[in-house]
Amino acid sequence: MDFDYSVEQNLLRDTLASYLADHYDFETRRAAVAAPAGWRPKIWADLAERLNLLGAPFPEEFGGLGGGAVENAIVMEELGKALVVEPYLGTVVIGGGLLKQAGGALAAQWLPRVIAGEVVLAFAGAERQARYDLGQVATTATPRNGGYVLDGRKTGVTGGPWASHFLVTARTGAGLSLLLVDAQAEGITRSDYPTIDGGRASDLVFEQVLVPADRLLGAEGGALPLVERVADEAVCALCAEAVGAMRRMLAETVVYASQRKQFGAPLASFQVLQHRMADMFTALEQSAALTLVATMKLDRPADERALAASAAKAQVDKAAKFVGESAVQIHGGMGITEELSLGHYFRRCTAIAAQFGNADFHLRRYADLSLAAA
Amino acid sequence: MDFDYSVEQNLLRDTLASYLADHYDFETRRAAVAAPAGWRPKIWADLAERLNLLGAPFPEEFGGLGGGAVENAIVMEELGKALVVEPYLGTVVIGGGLLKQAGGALAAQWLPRVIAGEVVLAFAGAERQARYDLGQVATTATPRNGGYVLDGRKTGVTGGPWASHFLVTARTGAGLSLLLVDAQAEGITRSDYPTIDGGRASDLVFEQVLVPADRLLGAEGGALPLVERVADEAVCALCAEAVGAMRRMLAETVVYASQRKQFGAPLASFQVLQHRMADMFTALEQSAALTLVATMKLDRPADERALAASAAKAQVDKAAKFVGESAVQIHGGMGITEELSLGHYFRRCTAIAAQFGNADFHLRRYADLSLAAA
Amino acid sequence: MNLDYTPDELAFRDEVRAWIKQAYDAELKQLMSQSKNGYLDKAGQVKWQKKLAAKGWAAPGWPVQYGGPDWTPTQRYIFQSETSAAGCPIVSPMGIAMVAYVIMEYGSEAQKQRFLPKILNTDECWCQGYSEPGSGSDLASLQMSAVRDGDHYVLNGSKIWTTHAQWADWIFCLVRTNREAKAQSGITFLLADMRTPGISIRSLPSLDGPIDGEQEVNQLFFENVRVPVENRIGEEGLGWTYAKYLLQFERGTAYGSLLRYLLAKIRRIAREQPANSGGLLIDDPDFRRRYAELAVRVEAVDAAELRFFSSVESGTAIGAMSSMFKLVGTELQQALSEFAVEALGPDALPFVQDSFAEVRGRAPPVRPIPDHAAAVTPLYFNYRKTSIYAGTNEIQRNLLARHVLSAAGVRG
Amino acid sequence: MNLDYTPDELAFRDEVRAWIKQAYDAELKQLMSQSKNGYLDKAGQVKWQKKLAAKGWAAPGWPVQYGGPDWTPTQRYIFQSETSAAGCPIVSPMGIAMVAYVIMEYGSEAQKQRFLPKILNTDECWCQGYSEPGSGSDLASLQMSAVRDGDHYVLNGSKIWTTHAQWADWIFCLVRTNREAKAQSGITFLLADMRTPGISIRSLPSLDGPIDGEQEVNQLFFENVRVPVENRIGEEGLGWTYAKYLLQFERGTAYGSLLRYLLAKIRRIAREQPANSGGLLIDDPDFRRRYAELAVRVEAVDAAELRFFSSVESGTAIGAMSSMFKLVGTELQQALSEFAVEALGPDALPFVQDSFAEVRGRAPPVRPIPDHAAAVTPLYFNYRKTSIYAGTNEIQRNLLARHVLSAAGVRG
Repeated sequence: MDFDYSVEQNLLRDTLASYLADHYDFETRRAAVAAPAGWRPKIWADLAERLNLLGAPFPEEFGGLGGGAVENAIVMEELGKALVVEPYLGTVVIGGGLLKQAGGALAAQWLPRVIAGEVVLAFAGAERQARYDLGQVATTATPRNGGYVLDGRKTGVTGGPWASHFLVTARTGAGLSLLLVDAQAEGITRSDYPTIDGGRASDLVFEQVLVPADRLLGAEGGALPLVERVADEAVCALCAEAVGAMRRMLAETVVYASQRKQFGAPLASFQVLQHRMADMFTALEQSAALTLVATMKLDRPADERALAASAAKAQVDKAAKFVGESAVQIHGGMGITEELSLGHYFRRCTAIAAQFGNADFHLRRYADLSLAAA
Repeated sequence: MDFDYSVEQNLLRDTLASYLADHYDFETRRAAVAAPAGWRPKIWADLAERLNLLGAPFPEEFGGLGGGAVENAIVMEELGKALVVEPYLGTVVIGGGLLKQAGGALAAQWLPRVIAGEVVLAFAGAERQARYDLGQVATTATPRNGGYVLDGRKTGVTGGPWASHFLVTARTGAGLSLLLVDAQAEGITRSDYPTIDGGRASDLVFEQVLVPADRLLGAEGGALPLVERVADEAVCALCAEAVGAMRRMLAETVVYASQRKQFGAPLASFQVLQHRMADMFTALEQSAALTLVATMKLDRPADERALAASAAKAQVDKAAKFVGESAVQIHGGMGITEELSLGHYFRRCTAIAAQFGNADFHLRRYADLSLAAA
Repeated sequence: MNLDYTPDELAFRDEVRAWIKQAYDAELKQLMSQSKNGYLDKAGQVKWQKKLAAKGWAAPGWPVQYGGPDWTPTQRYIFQSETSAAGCPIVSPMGIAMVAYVIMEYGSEAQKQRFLPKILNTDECWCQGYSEPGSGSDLASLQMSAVRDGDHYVLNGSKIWTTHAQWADWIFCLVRTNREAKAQSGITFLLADMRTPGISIRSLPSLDGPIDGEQEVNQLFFENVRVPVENRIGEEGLGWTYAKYLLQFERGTAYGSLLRYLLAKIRRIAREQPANSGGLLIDDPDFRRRYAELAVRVEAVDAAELRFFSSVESGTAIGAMSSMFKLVGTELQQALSEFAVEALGPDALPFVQDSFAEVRGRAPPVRPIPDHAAAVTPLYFNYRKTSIYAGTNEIQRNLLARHVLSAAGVRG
Repeated sequence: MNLDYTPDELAFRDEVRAWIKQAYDAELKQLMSQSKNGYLDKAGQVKWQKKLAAKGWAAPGWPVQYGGPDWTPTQRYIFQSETSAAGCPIVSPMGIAMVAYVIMEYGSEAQKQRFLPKILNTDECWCQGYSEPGSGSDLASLQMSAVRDGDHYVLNGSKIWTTHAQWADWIFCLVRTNREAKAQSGITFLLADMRTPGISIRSLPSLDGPIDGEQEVNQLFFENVRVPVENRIGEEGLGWTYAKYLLQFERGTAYGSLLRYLLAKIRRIAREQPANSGGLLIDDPDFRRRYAELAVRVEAVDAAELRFFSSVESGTAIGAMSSMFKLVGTELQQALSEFAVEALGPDALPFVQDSFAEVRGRAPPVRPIPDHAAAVTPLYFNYRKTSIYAGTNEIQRNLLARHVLSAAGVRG
């Protein structure tokens, strides 16, 4: 049992942190997010080319750095600290994660492109009637001419406007299947909209969209285990991102409380605020540890993996809400304005809480897994 | 709309409070509760004869004072303040309440005896397999020779060792029925035990117990509405008792915190303890108000009555837990000993929380009633 | 002791209901359904408040001599319950529920005649100049200077968190007229015309992200702003007394009915949102449990307010109990808005910048969420303010604790 | 970074499991099932601890030179997880996990040889004399006097909250040897034989209601109690330093595994208790939801402890983080015991005074509750102590806040 980062892992974190400190200051980010495009492809190119970061969790045979889930967590935590909107989660964690699981020719062909930053992937798994259940899919993929015809609707496709390709779940006769679909393919209608965290998302309508047979990930009808696993990977990555955001919110609160005076004394001298900051610290420490544990359990058998991921998401969502709300409260009016980064961390954490299952979803899943086994 | 007590109501409260101040000091109570009998029949006789208190909620035609549920709440709050164990709840609120609802010859005959303190009643409604659902009854009452033969088991009969008569729910062919049964009747086996609040309770086994036909309350098979209503009356009475206990716990905490010094300053000067006491006050004030509202709604249609009673019980249980736990915490080690009355209030509130449905039970009932109506 | 309405009260309730049905029209309703904070835009706000004024119901808390409706506490409770239950807009408090009471109590006869009728009829809108960049909860440390120059005061400094300053015709503010005196005693209470040269407004966009011109709060800058001495309330240097009077004033606002309205919003969401396990959210046991927990808290607040306000006459200050209601009311506002966001699930994510665009005749935004989800997450963001404004909840707990400790004859 | 056990660690885990299976016998188990506080009676407690000592596992935190088992942090974690998961009794901390560390660090060679072996083998039981009637959390204000008289100190005063003083052979206590010096610097650390004339014990019955002789806490009175100077730890007047060392000492106790054991108890209750709606409580959605919420909190504590303790060597002090673990650990102990009571429903009400009566061969009490309900409500009462003892949780939050503020380079 070992909770220490390796030399390589520390280097990965430091390199990324230093890049973001130089190129991702809050004001520039704020302007980029407010602009129509909503992201900076230049940053994305840097992450791929200058930092070779997009290969962090992939085997060396594909051009990756040979890491895995822990590397994703390290990257996501740093991205969380800097409020990075560029689509590491969609492209690397989810898209790349699915390709890595599927393996075969598709992985050999596409993972190097992911790592090189040539493609931007977005996961189109959610449907309106299914809430957070990724197994409830009404979209269909009908075999035709050796390929598939895709029909249906997807919602909440994070990073949809930026994607070159979508990873789409669809029902085939054999069950749930997963297809890699060109974003520009004929028959796709995309509605884009901003999200509360400064990001962009899309709703997609597929009407008679032709997908070649070699764009099927894994076996036909065999996508559910792939999707469930990658969802847990996404959950751990989001938890790590939230941990990064919480670290910043706590740090900013401590500094503010130490400097700002009320009634002739620093806020930090008031006992109720001291206790609140102690509780923020506790919430953060536990979240960070549980995120690491869940991350390290991603390779365990499905039930054990799912139990840990759901525990982490439930804990982190609650902690991030507490840390965020407390940080805003201690900042007073300043905490509510858009002018401090604090509010943007708060919004991002609110968004994370609503992605890949909120606390209600994960608590139910945790109960079902743990009390079934009891 | 009017939240003011009448002159008579204020007098009722003051008379009882003054009697208890003179005759129910903590040390004497503690000794009485620790003795084998567990209660003081002399106190009971005083309540009946000296104070004429047992008639508070009954019509004047039976010798009562013409009051109702609000009078019960006034009495119970005072009993709660003094940690009175004598069975006002079982005899007057529940027993008398059922007789009053049933009406007819039984009420005319027995209510005067209740008011005179000649009988002590205990409610035998709960069964082990039913948890808090008073409608789930396995005990049977089989018609025979113009009367009934009672068979079955009851649990958690509060005040069982002191009772002259039990009010027993049992299934007859027609549905749920309610019988007034002599405690000494042949075929009843009673196991007595102390309860965590210093009270006494019994489990009862009925084997071929003969009950005359004129001991049936209301119509055969028609007991469920009576029982449901009296359960809500008991809930409101328990809430009022808990409010009384909370008032004392808060008052004692405020005094202790003002006197006890740590680090050279009174506990009451520490901001976190100030805030905790403010929250105790808030919990108490809201509990008291909601208890009054629920009490005044006891005559409303069943669903409205039940919604208010369940809301009150859920609120009061939570509040009493918070107030009690906070009071103990602020008292430090002293709060844990048996020597202060505080711990006994805490135990009584813990018991109240487990009687006539705990918060889980009432929250479910509240949800079912309020979301059905939605 | 009883909870029943008298026949007169029932008749009044029916009158209120009937009036709302007619006055709270489709346009106002549509605006309200898109509101991120319970307010409409200025035009909508003025329209609604003038309707109330025309009916004589604009100022339930005012004494009858100034145009109050002369209601009993129960009538006020009924009016508030009915308007909240119908989801009517909040009445902007700065005029009717704030400065007006100070003018009534401490203003000159001329000030009463000049200002009160226009407040009552929303002919003039007001904003409040209390907080400053360096003085939030510690209000008495405020620094904006007012120097006497003949029959004017000359104001220099800055005010912040000024709600709807961009709509306001007048501002009431606390200024420092004496730097020698100790903090509280050098403060004066002034009324200033917002068109006076030297006042400028900077909008402060907030978390819920309204577009410019519709932001809720602002920073104000005062540069040599000349305010006639006749616009001073009472005496120079006694501003703190007037402010304190106002701070603990019964603002006629109990929280219960607003909270019940939020519960109704949540029920609507749950009746339309799918559950993870199939079916609708309203049948999901976890949702039901959490709903019950929050609804019971609302019942408790409502009962406490009902009990308290049913015995409070119009136009009286309510002291420490206002701290308790502010605490439980705002904490529940926040908890309910949070629960509403969670009930939305993934529909919490999309963000609509200009929620009134459609009403304004602009192109409606792309909004891939059902109507019941509109403005729910922004409301959650917006409501973070409620535990901060009007004295942070930490301050309210300090005040309430003082009351609890002193009620027992002891002081903390 | 990985969570996997090595083959050696797996073998060790199996060894621990096998040993527990044999050593934690039926008699101990029956006692434990009736325990109101996690301790057995004295005989049972000594029996268990001597078994541990015979195996060489009595003191996982001790350096090997004094008889510690020389485990890695992971081995200690495994040992603790396995004993807690099996529901083994708590090891009484006053000797092994408290005074022993002070003796090791500051005691004389003679003291080490005299005391440590008997502590290790539970040949002598210890109690702790810190708190006094006027000095709880504010320990430095303690007043018990120790006046030097030749080669003795003469002690007068009173100690309170003394756990299991009635079982103890020795007490370690803080006494005031100098009233002139400021609070902390007049304190001395003494070891006293409990049979010394002048020491008397008064039992303090507590909420969970144990019978006399088995109460958990006591008050001690010292009347001219003569303690040889050779029983002083270190130097006169430096007692506060030694006490502080001990206070923040890594006591080898993470909370995670105890909390997991409490969760298992709750699952057992829920598998046997009926639900209101029919069926069993374990299938009740409200129970399941609340279980999940608490279990996730346990997972979080456990993860944080695992991460932290996996890098802490034996015999080192852990500073401010111990405050965090004490906070979350005790708050969860309390929350779980409360949840257990609620899970019992009406079975929470019956009260059993002498829970060990049956074991003692006395008439078993009438107990109309199933085995799974035994001692559950008393445990809830008993656990109220956990947020009070060893520095109240308010004090722990003060300490943790200081750490959080100073870690950022600033002070509150």
